[in-house]
Amino acid sequence: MVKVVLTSGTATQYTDGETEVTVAAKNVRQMVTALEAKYPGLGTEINQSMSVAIDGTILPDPFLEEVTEESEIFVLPKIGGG
Amino acid sequence: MAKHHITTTINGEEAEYLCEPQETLLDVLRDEVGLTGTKEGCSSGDCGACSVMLDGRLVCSCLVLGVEAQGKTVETIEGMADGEVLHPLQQKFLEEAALQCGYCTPGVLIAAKALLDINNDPTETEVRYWLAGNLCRCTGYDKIIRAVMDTAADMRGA
Amino acid sequence: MNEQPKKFKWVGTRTIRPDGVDKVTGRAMYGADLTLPGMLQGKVVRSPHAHAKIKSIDTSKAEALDGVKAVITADDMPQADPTPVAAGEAMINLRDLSDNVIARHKVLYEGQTVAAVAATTSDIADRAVALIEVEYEVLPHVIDVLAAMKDDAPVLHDDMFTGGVKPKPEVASNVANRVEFTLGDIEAGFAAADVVIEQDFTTEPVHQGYIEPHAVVADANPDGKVDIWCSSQGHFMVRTFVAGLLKIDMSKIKVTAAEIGGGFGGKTTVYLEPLAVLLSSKSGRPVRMVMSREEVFRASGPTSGAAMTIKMGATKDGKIVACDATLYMQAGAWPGSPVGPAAMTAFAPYDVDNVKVVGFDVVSNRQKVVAYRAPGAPISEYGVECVVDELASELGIDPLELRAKNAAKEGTQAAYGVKFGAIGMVETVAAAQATEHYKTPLGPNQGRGVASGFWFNIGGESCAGIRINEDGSVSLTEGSPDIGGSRASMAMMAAETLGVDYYKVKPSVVDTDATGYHFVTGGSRVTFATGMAVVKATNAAIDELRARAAKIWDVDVEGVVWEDGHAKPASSNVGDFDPMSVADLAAMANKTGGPISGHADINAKGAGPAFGTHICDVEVDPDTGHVTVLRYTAVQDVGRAIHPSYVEGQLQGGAAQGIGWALNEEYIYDENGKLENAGFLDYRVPVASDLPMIDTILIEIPNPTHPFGVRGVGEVPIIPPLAAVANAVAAATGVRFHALPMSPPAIVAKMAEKG
Amino acid sequence: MSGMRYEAPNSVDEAVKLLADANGAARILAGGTDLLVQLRAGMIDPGVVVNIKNISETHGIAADGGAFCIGATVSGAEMGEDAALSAAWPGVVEGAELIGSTQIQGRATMAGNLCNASPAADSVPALIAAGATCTVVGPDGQREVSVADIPTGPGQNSLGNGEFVLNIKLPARPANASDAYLRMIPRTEMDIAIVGAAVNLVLDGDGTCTEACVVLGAVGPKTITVADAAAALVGSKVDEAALAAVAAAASAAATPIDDKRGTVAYRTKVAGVLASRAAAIAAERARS
Repeated sequence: MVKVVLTSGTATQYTDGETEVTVAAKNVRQMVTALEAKYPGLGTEINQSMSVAIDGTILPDPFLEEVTEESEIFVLPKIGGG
Repeated sequence: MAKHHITTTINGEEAEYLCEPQETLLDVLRDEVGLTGTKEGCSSGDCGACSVMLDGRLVCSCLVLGVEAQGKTVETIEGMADGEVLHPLQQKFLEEAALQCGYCTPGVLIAAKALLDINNDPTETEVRYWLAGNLCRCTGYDKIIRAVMDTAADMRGA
Repeated sequence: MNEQPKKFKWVGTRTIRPDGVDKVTGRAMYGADLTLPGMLQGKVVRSPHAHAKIKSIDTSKAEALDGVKAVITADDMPQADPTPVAAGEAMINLRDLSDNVIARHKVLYEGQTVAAVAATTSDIADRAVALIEVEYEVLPHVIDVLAAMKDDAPVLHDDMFTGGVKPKPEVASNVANRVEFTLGDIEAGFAAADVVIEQDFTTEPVHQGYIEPHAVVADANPDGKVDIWCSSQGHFMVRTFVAGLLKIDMSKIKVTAAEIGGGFGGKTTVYLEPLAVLLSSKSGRPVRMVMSREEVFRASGPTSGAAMTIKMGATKDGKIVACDATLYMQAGAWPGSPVGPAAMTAFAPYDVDNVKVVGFDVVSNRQKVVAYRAPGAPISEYGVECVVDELASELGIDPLELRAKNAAKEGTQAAYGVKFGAIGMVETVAAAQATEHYKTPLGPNQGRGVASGFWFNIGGESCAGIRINEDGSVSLTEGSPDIGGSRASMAMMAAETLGVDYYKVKPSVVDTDATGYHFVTGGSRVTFATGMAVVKATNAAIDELRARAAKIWDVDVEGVVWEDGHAKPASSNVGDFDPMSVADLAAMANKTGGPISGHADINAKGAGPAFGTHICDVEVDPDTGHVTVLRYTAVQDVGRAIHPSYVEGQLQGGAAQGIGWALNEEYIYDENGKLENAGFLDYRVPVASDLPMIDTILIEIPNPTHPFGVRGVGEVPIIPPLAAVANAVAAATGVRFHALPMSPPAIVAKMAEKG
Repeated sequence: MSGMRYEAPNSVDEAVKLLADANGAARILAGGTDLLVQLRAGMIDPGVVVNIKNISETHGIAADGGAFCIGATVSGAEMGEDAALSAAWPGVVEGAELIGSTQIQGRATMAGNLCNASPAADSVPALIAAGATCTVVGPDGQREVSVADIPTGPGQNSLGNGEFVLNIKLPARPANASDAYLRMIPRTEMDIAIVGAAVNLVLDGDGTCTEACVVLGAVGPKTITVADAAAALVGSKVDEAALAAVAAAASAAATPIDDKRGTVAYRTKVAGVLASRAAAIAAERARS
């Protein structure tokens, strides 16, 4: 099981305000699928409008990255820049 | 409306063009003469990107009619280097990174040269006020002002 | 000029940029500088109303005018789907983008495009614009962010329901989205605080203010191919949007990046490009479109204005224990203010356990905001850095000391979630404290302010190609438009990696047919991400060079090492061969397998976040309210300065833009929602005589994920100035200003109010 | 926009005829720095633009027994380069030199600034304070007019059909006389004045002010000549009390509006601040 921290309201609207959720996953692809199954809409939201940070590195297009029970996983809004 | 036939001197060479009365010198230089080094930033005299010398005076070419150049001399950025040899200001701007995007650069160089031609020992304040009509949004002006001052110092030393 | 570390030959030196001579001699070709045979001039019909229904558009008179070759309205644009597309800056809804390019049923701001024409001359195009008759039904409008949130405010989109709240609202409103970030227990945090400061702040929208107006030349062929020449922060972004909006295969679109005359985020979207393509396709001729300065101000940019409440609590000994912020940010006519990053960055410079930030993305009848240098961060961090100063004063602690005490460091959990790696916040504060500037006494009516700033920086897609030419010189191709010297830093990194003379490497920013997808030149990413691609491509070329040497020497490739620009035997066991230079190997290339090259196509990860701390001295004329910036120092952790001059230039330029934001830049509307200052005369960007020299201190804490340690540097510098200036003005006058800009009338009014 | 004719007559008579024939549809090109902006912005669409720069009477600065005659096409830069004019009328010259950038200075003229009749025109308050006159030429010959009578309201002037300003004249002045012009702008350059204030004064041998004129710009539809401020100066040594009275009188006389550049309260206050500062500078110049 991996622990996923949802820091923003954009994500927690799908979890009834829950900011920490756990799902079974070995990589981001599985994690997003599992989140969608558990909280319908959340996986789609992550794919469309959010980034995932794993162990401090922000990934705008996460998919195949491995995650483990020790990983620090945060779901964030996408960041651009000027 | 009949176009005016204008004969003028641009960067030391005689030039002729046809222009409509409402066309600005900036329009004419860019569209009729093909000298696109002079840039348009505002067309209202507020940014200085279109600076050229007209009969030895620094002007915004967007505030001069093309027809007014009849019989006058015009100097643009394309005439600043002497063939392969850059003007000391151009060289210093490269060495000191006094440009980022480079869009205001032709106007700044023309204006700076106009200053150094009449005053080779300007104070920082004099350079800043002289160039106040040349907007630069990239550099914060620091390196531009230094490059002009350093060129002046070189010219005095030479 | 001898500050480069010994281990580098080129990195850290001040080379001449490869595009420099073109740019000081007027040869460089920007967006408006291309002329094609038979080219037409395109112009735009814009809405005179802030909010109106389009009842009808009659183009017949314009079409009948001699010299007019094409007229288009929204009917000429394919209907766009409301699908979010990832390009340019974060996610953009294609339908909104389409409406912004050309209005379909309704205009949502003054200056929105409703039609466009192409004619043989500019003058005829202008007359055609005047002949297009648009019938409007004017609707009530709303400009201000707080007014737009009121229950009785005119609603811009009747299908927009606030996202991020549960349950989903039943009534449409101008609040597009709510975001929230929390860390720890905010109530417990404030309960533990000895001092709590809570203040409201506002900022006005400000324009990026690039000197080059938007410009494009489009040439649509009868066979469906489209060539676009334009000035943008990403020609691949232009391709993505044009393909999506006009439903053209990307392979048929070739976009060439003209030199770009500034962008600062403002050229990360399209305005004219789809119109020029449509006009070209309708007329069968190339079309050039160039915005006037007035159009730039009315219809492009700016960044959000905002209203916010910032609350911070600290213990007596100066430990910040709780931070709370509420941000209301203007998105313009469609959703998409940078409220997310504003919320995430607000308290990021500090190591605080309990944080809550709530943000709202609010639409109103003004043009759609677009990225501006660290989008959102200058706004939220302005309020926060003012409150940090107030805390310092309340606690009787030096403001830099308070920042040092609470600075985020490696391992700090940021409020937006992530734990920081190696970062330089502590170092920037320490360097600022150590400056002579910070210790210099001030005179009457003078004040000193400090502020810090944080920005994430980003990575993203970049590609690079290295080709070793027959003579050993090196051609470098990449696709990140060079907005401020990046060709130089790319060539320096290639030269350093390959071990050749920098001036033997010629970098080119090539068109969309000639390289792979690149994310925009934005997010302070190019030296980091495209630089990583360049180093990777160079290493691939080195591997190939080693392989060629191995063939020539008839040894295994493992037996060949690359050192100082030469292939050498790894040890004497390999054999006794003279080192071969790049030129030697290039001369033998045809006999050893053909041309030699290296390529890399990457999605760069691991951009290093960056911090800066600025010091500003001002003098305020108490009678006129005029603020003079006397002295300015910008300190920043830059990771590694590849070309220190251009890094310093980023700090200086960002500081100048921030000073303008703080003091004089703003959008002014009349009661009809019309912009009153659409020009450089009354939209007051700083001029040369407004500023002092801007001293810079570059701190180098290398980013471990980049081969040379690069962090993005372009955006952080615009963040601290707003509060640094505000804190200096507060120190000079004894009055805290809660609204930007602090223009002379605003200063006199506030001082009169305070007596 | 189009259909505009361009004429560059060589004589006053030709110019007058062109202007008169155009019947109000003509615009004069002197420096062109307002005209071209208005053309480009579509604010005006003249049938003919008459360039008066080829008319020799509009050229040069002539000094005659302490008086000066400044041609209508003389630029601010040319005025600044004239040492005698700058010494005698530093306030008039600084007003003209504050119009725009170095680039604008190479083109913009005082006569154009006057006839364009912006309430915020930088060169006008000092001209009026100086008691300047101008020569107006037209179909009925020429007339001498006080510059104060040229602007009649924002963008409006008193010139009749076919008329234009040929030159501006500054009178000879006694010893111990000087002037000053100050304006308030948000930046240090390139802005339109939010408030302008000109002071012209004459001191006697022991430093007592014998004559004064205080004129405000940008705080009303036209310039405002503040008689009470002048009265406060006359008879004084231009000391602190007198300067405070000048400030109070100037603020009291100002009738500004709220607009994008400033508020009523701000302009009213700053009118006083600048008037008193300009008076102090003028007095200092007159003493030295």
